Amino acid sequence: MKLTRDEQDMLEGKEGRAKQRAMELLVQYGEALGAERFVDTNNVHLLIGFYPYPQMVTPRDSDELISKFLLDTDERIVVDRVKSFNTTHIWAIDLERWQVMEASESLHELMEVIKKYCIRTGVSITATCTPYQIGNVPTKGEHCAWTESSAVPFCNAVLGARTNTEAAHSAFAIALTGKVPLSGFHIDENRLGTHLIDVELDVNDVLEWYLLGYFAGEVCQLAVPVYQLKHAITPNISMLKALNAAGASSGGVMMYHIIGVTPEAPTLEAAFGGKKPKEVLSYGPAERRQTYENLNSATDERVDLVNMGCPHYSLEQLRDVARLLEDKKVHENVDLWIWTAHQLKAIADRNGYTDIIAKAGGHLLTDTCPLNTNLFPKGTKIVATDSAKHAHYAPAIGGVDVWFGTMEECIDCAITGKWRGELK
Amino acid sequence: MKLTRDEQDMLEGKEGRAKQRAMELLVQYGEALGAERFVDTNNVHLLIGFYPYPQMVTPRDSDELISKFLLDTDERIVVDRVKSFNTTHIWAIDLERWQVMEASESLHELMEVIKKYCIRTGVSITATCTPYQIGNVPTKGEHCAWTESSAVPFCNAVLGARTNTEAAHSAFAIALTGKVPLSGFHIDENRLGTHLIDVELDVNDVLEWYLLGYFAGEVCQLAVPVYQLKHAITPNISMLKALNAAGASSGGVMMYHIIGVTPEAPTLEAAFGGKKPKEVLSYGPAERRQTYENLNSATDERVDLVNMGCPHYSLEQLRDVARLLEDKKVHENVDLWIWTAHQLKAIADRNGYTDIIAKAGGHLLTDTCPLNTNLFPKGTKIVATDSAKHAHYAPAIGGVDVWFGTMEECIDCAITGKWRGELK
Amino acid sequence: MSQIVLKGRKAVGGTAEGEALVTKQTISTWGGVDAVKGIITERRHELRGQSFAGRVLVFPSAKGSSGWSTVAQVIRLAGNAPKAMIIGEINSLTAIGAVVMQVPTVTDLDQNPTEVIATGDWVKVDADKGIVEVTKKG
Amino acid sequence: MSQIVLKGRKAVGGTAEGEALVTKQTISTWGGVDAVKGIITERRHELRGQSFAGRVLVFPSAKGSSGWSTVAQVIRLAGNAPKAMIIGEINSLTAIGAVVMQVPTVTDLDQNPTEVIATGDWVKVDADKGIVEVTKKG
Repeated sequence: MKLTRDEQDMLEGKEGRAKQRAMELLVQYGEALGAERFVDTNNVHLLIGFYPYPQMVTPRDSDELISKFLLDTDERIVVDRVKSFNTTHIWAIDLERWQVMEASESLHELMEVIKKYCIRTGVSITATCTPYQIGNVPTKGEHCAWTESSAVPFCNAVLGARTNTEAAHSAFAIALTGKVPLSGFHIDENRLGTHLIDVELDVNDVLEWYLLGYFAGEVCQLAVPVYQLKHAITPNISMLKALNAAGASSGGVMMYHIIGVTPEAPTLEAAFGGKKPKEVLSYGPAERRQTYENLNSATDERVDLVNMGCPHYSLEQLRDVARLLEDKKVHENVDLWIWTAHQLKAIADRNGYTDIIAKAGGHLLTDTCPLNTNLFPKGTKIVATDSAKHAHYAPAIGGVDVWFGTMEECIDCAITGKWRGELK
Repeated sequence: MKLTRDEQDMLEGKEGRAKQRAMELLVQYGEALGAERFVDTNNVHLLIGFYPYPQMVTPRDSDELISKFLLDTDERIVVDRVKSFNTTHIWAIDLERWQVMEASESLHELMEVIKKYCIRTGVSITATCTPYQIGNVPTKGEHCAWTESSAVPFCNAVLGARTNTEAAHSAFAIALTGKVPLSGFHIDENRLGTHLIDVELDVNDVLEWYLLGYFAGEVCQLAVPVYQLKHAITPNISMLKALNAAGASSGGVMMYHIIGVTPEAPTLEAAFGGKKPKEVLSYGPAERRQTYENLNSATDERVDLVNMGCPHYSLEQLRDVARLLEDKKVHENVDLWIWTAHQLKAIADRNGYTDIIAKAGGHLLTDTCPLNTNLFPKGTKIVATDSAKHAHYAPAIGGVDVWFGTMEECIDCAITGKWRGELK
Repeated sequence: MSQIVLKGRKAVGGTAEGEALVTKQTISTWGGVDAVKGIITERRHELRGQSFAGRVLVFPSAKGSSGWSTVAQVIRLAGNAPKAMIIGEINSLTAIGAVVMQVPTVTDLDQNPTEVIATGDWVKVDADKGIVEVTKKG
Repeated sequence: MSQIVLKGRKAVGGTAEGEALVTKQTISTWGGVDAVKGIITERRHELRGQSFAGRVLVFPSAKGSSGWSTVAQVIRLAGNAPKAMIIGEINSLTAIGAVVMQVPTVTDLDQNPTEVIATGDWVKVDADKGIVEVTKKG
């Protein structure tokens, strides 16, 4: 890679060992990517509080811990301050209600250690998979370095900013140095559409956008789908969150276009950069039905856990779910977990949503991911969810079977203890 | 206006008196605008908790109160549920720290009455001038109805969504019915640029974007400026917040384009829709200097109040201001008020920013507007701020003189008690 | 005494007449007007310190804050409303502001009202017909 | 026993050889792999239940979660790393994942590796030179 003066200085250790180690990793990373140079960024979404195999995480000295797990070295490197503005992706537990999750005291202690580290080094403890819902809204064209596969397409496709899916190690090194390899979706030509998807159906609610995204991810994998909607609609943030999460689960859709909606696709020509689509696919009733079947892995209608808010629920979804739960009681055999960001819970608290959920017997949880390894309630075998992302991952992560449906069906299930959802 | 069946039904009272009264107001409003029809919206930013003349607000029955002040009638109308997804703009006081502001007990009681009303009717108590920082991020092309003049250009220009500057009355009626008159920036042709501004200078920080926006507002008033940057930069959310707030203070800039940055302006041709600019203006050193002078109304360097976070500080600004205050003490003659959204304060709390500010002797305040009538600390004569919006309004609202400068200069002033800012 | 007739369209209906108060500058009611005193307070505004109560307010449009109609309503409740408003180019703020101020308002005139009308002229507004009759002062 | 030579480029340097484990499906390590057991766990994945430890993993690329390198590192620490990786089209997740897995990795090959190589083939990877030698099974 061709380095600028300041990059060379960091690599040579002139700005301290932490930046040097970060640059070493970034040069290796950039070379693996085939990148020729770096570009500056001041917007990083970090993954620093999440350890899916806590049994592997022994050190309790935070500098040693972060050196080992994020700077990938046994050397103890002390970080002064991270350079870039940043937010943080989910942590390992709800930082306040970890006992509801039956998380261990030692995992909680680990989180406290990392919290102190973050405060010292200038890392924002935002703890959400939806940074764009809590104040990190990049500008079109802004070079970012975001973790979280469902947030990345929001950054790229919805806002027109630019990021690859960064991982824990790359994001931390980028935040330390303010440098990201110029590759992938930072480059104009890689952002152009590759596959045209003719959407024959009316996609007018969150479930429909989940199904469309899950279909597209499966058929497009790492490509850039272009959605042509037969029935024009401008999806809102809740719907786009669904599309993004689904496409990044069945596939790795990190960039897409919706003709007439997303900022780089005023027309079909613009979306494809004047080129022809590599493939033209149709999304109709058969594809929709098959996608729904793919997402539903359960057969037993008695549900143990209803898990909602994956990715973290929006303000609108919090309002809607609270309305559905008003004056209702969750069935005694069912746990109801609803997830959002700590910051959005602050609104839910004021608006009485948190009280309504608690009164009904559910839990409003924050900071971590409902897909967190080994943190389902003990004995959970059947899960119901309104998230295609959750339905995709939960079987592999928790060894459970999953029902997927609408928010209304999930709340009905939470109340009755039985799954009665169906594709309408 | 031409009404659809459902609109006609509402106007005839078939969906209750509240929606009927809202439609009455909206039809009058639409006719005043010269609109021909309505368009649907599910995204409203309401102004419901703000009463700049609380002495005029007598009723304490919330239905009577809202009927009088938002539905503009002496009839007592009971609202069941508002229809649209919504957030709320600032309220009259910090809902928790109102005593710091020396607000009256009766104003606090008024807020409690309205809070209960909001919870009952489905109004989100978000209480911020920056809805886009707390989860209300509209999609390009989405029809919205937002109050708050600094938020409107974020919706229009930055995100490419569509809104006029709604006021308290119109926004409430729109939220009740889900209908907004199709006029102004909801219509393609009104979004095109009118004035070209050649920006000769490097605009690379918040202060520079404030100055540029204040200049543009003054010369363009209600027009649609198109910024052509000689030195390319992608401004981030903090910078755009500054541009938007300034342009909506000296003028009424509700839509603009930055060529190569904002979503409707990939090129100069696109920004102007192929037409010629009505005017071409240059922004150089002389314009910058004059704008700075216009914003600075103070001569006495002894400052009583340093007021920051207008509009509500971003996450990045909260981090930066906390860094500047670390281990510092605010001067005994100075009050330091820093404003943000309740939800972002939740992050500031976790990250230790709130503690740092408190330890230094400052206050981190939320929910209301630092420009709130009559709520400066008693005896305040000279105010320092890093906000051009604040510098614009504070003299008329509080009868004070204002220094305007950078965040660093404001914190220096808070610590030393003296204004030492200058245009560099 | 010369007379001029302007033709525009109704924004809010009704008729009224009175002495004109004219500005070529946009107005922000919130943060630019003291509603209870009924005067303009914006620091660098050409009408700073002047009262619009009981006069016919002629101005190009609204700028600034979305508090426009909130303050407009208080202006009315405090008894400080103008007799009528003539607005060069109506926008969302002035439109709902005029509705809640409940005064006859015209806009979209065939001549620029802030150029044709001067402060002190006598103005008759028939908003229903969209007609403004101006009797020049002196 | 037929031999095939593929030419690509180094992603992460080093040399290694071993038996191939090939999939035409993308892999998500987080939520699709048990790092401690070293097996693929994704519900509808064609390699579900199979172990990549000590083999040469041949796959088109990463999909899914940004937890890729987090899990990749645990795979290494748990002693379950593959001997080498051959990646059809490297992306951000597989690039940093290969760096922290610390195994020889090649990409951008002149033939599609998931078509040319079959599970059970013996594969020699010289990542520094970007060369892959495949000895077909049987």
